[in-house]
Amino acid sequence: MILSLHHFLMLSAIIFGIGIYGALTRRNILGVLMSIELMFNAANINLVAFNHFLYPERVWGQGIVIFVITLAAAEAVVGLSLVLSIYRTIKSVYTEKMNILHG
Amino acid sequence: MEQSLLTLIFGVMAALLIGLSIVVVTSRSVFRGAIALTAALGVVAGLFVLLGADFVAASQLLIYVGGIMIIMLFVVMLSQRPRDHMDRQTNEQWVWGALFSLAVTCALIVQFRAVYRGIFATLPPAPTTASVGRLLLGDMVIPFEAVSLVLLAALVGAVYFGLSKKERGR
Amino acid sequence: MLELAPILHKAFQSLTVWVVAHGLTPLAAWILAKAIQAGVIVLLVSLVPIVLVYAERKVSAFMQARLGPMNVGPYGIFQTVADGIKLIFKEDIIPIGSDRLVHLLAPMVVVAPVFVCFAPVPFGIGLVPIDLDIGVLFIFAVSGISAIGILMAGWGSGNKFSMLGGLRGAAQLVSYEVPRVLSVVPILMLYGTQSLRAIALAQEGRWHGFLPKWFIFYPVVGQIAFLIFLIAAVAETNRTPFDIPEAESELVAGFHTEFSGLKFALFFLSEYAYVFLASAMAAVLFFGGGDGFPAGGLLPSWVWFLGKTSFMVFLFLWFRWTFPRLRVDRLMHFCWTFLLPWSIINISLAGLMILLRR
Amino acid sequence: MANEISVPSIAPEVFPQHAPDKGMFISLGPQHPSTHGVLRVAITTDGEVVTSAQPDLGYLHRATEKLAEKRTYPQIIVLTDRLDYLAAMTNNWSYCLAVEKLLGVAIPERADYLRIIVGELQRIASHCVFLGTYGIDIGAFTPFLVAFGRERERILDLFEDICGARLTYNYIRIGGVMADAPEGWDTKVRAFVKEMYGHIDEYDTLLTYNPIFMDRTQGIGSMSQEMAIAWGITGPNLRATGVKSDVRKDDPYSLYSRLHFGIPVGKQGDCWERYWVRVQEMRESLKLIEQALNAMAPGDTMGKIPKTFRVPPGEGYGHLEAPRGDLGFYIVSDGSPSPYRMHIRAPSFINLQVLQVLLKGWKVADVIAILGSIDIVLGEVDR
Repeated sequence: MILSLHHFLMLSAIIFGIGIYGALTRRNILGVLMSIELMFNAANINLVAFNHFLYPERVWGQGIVIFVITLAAAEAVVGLSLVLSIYRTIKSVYTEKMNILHG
Repeated sequence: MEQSLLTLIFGVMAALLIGLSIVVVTSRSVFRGAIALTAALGVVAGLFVLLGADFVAASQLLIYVGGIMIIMLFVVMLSQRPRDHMDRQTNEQWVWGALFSLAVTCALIVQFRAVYRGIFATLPPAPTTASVGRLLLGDMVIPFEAVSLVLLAALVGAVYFGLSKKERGR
Repeated sequence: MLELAPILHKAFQSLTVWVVAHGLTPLAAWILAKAIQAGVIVLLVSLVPIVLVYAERKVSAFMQARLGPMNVGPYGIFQTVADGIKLIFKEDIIPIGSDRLVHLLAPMVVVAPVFVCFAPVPFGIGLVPIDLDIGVLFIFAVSGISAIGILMAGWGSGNKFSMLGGLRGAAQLVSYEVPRVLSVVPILMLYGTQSLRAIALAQEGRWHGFLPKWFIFYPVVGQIAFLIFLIAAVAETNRTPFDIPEAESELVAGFHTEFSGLKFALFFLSEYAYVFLASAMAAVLFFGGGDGFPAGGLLPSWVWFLGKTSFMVFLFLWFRWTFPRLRVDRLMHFCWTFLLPWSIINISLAGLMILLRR
Repeated sequence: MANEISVPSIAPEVFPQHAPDKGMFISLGPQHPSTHGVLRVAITTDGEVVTSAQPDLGYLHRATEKLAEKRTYPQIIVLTDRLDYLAAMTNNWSYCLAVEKLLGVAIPERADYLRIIVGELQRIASHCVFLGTYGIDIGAFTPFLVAFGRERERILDLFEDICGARLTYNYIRIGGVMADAPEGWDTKVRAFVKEMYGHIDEYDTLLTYNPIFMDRTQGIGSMSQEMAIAWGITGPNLRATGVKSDVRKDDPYSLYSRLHFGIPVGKQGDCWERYWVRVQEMRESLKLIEQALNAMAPGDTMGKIPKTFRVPPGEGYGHLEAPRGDLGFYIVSDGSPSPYRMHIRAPSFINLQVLQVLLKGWKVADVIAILGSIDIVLGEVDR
């Protein structure tokens, strides 16, 4: 068996599905954030795989992945500082407790 | 021989990645989940190497594993106590969530199998650092600058949210 | 004059011949050769700490008006071996309140990346295990994984001192990673490559027939980069004056308080292996790797490389036994308000230099 | 939960229940590398900032004061050796001062000079230990082995020559000293004093003016004069706040009124000044030793004291400037061979009290710096 594009795509689909499951069902807001990271990575695998198999002479896919990683970093930093801020106010990291709009 | 070796490596990495991802979304201890996610991101970096994207793989390790995940673990450590994993970690809609994600996965797989079946690599993997660099500062220079602005905004925002109320007043 | 590269090349050729004669492909021979190289590196990196610990003890002893280990073997040279044996036979303690799996995995996560980091390091001319195109970035990326291990150790021990140590350690590693990477950027800009082998090769030659073209002798840019790299590297290895995560007098032993026996030995090994790695990187990036000075031909390149690395290791030891410890907030302050701006200024200077040269 | 330790309700301030809204609770000690013995400090922190600190004592309690009631007066000197084990000479001396006051005996001049010499040597040795351990607290390991392993050893050698012991001397006796200095001892001391000036300069380069050290200690743990006096602080800790107070000047005992020496004082009483005052004191002590050596004439070293004696009923208080402050012995005699009651005013014990207010608002790393700069010896704190 020789590796082809759809192997990678299937893997990324599975990871994406797991990520959706986590994002929908985790009670802990950190778990939700981590699931979102999983979904980002599924997309990244797709981008690099398309780049490698369909347009190997150019690197646009990889360039976009760099952007995704950078934005994920920005997202994580802001998200996590929000989580800490919320944790300080309501002393909990569970999403169902986060039902007030002001701290 | 070389091809089957690569397939074997891919198989191992795929199994690892799926297993680690399941740990991420099901583990009772958030810290263990975060560790599993870190390992999963490392495996993704391995997949990037397999796909000939060496620079991206190194960036993945440097930024994701060495940066984002450390901050993530940091927050986990600040907001949890070691005994918190006694709590239930999924909410009551987990059945619907599982069904929905299964549906999405199946749809994606069916679609991918239909459209992208049997496409093989035409060029062997080659070092990409130089070309990625040219791309980022050439064709993609505007998004590149935009992203740097986003990062700055994120930095300011993170510092603001990180301050306690008392310090914000000052 | 005993260059190892030609010998190894011949050995590899005969290995290929032998493997192909047994009905296997050249790829199998290549894999076999790389496996042997990996084994040699793992062995070397595991043994180097033994030497370094002995060196540290002796150097510190001479700095402190005492003798150091003298009893086990002549001049105590087997003291570290004896200590290693002692550590192996010590009881392995897992605290009650700990997260057992994380506690078990932490030392491995800390130590495993070090071995991988040595893959692209040229141990002399032609002595590169794997000449990676992204060599420098690879080392930074992989060595960053160790911070995860430190956090795991801090969390998994179920101890407040460990937790504080782990948090401090991770914060410090992440912060100092930034100036450490940025301090190397001028080198990558000037030589236009990330491969450590190519960087070492590019530093061969002499200015005015005398001064070696090592990066550290580049006016201004080289010295600033070296200083920032050195400071950040000391911080990355968690040694005094930056040993906040394991600050003995404050946090008992920080993140490895609760580790005993072989697990503790692994932490110890990783610390010294990182010292060796940082020294080897400095030798390659700033001192021309295997390039000999003043007389290149007298000694083989790997001896030059090891000599420069030893000099850097000595600098590390010297730092440790001379300075008090910084306070944790001052440490961060120093990193973000001094090292980071200067490394960015240094990058601009390097850019200016390249522009002027055109 | 099964693994939680049941919390005694006797002393809630040193065993606070874990309360997340009160921040993190850290039990610093009793087994901790920087508590200089077996002190426990119960610290509550908000992040890294200390919100409350409570020293918890008694781990080294040996009931010295009670034991003294069952021993004859000369036997008690041995007990005093074990109080501040880094400065046993001054402990002996202070106790003997109290008993001598009760007895009303005169001390031969040579014995007094010998007491001053060993007392000041003891001060230097004690400050050497402080300097070294304080360096370790701050993270500098080398000064410890220089001050502790080199200079202090020399002083202990001198003590060994004069009394045969290196840590618990039992040298200063009621009415004088145990024995005269051996032949050539004073030349050895002179040589040491001459060398020591240079060594103290070396400490200055190693630690005192090291930028990182100054950064860690300057402006940290400042104490005002009022606060220091209110808490009864004595010794270098008080002088660092700028109060020119020294028992050797205020209430001269022995022959200190004949000797000339300065009292180094600080300005703001921070950690660095507490440290600096001690380094300066070492220089003053060297001057004192030189003067005493020059003034010392041959003669008796023991007053006219019988082998066994009864102390007349009454009360006696003797105090002196020990390395850690004003060390006093209060003795009540009922005329029997052993005291009715003995109380020790231990400077470490009293200086330690201020920690509960001094530590508040500083970072955990500063706790170590402040604790070290107060310079306590647990043998004296717990007695």
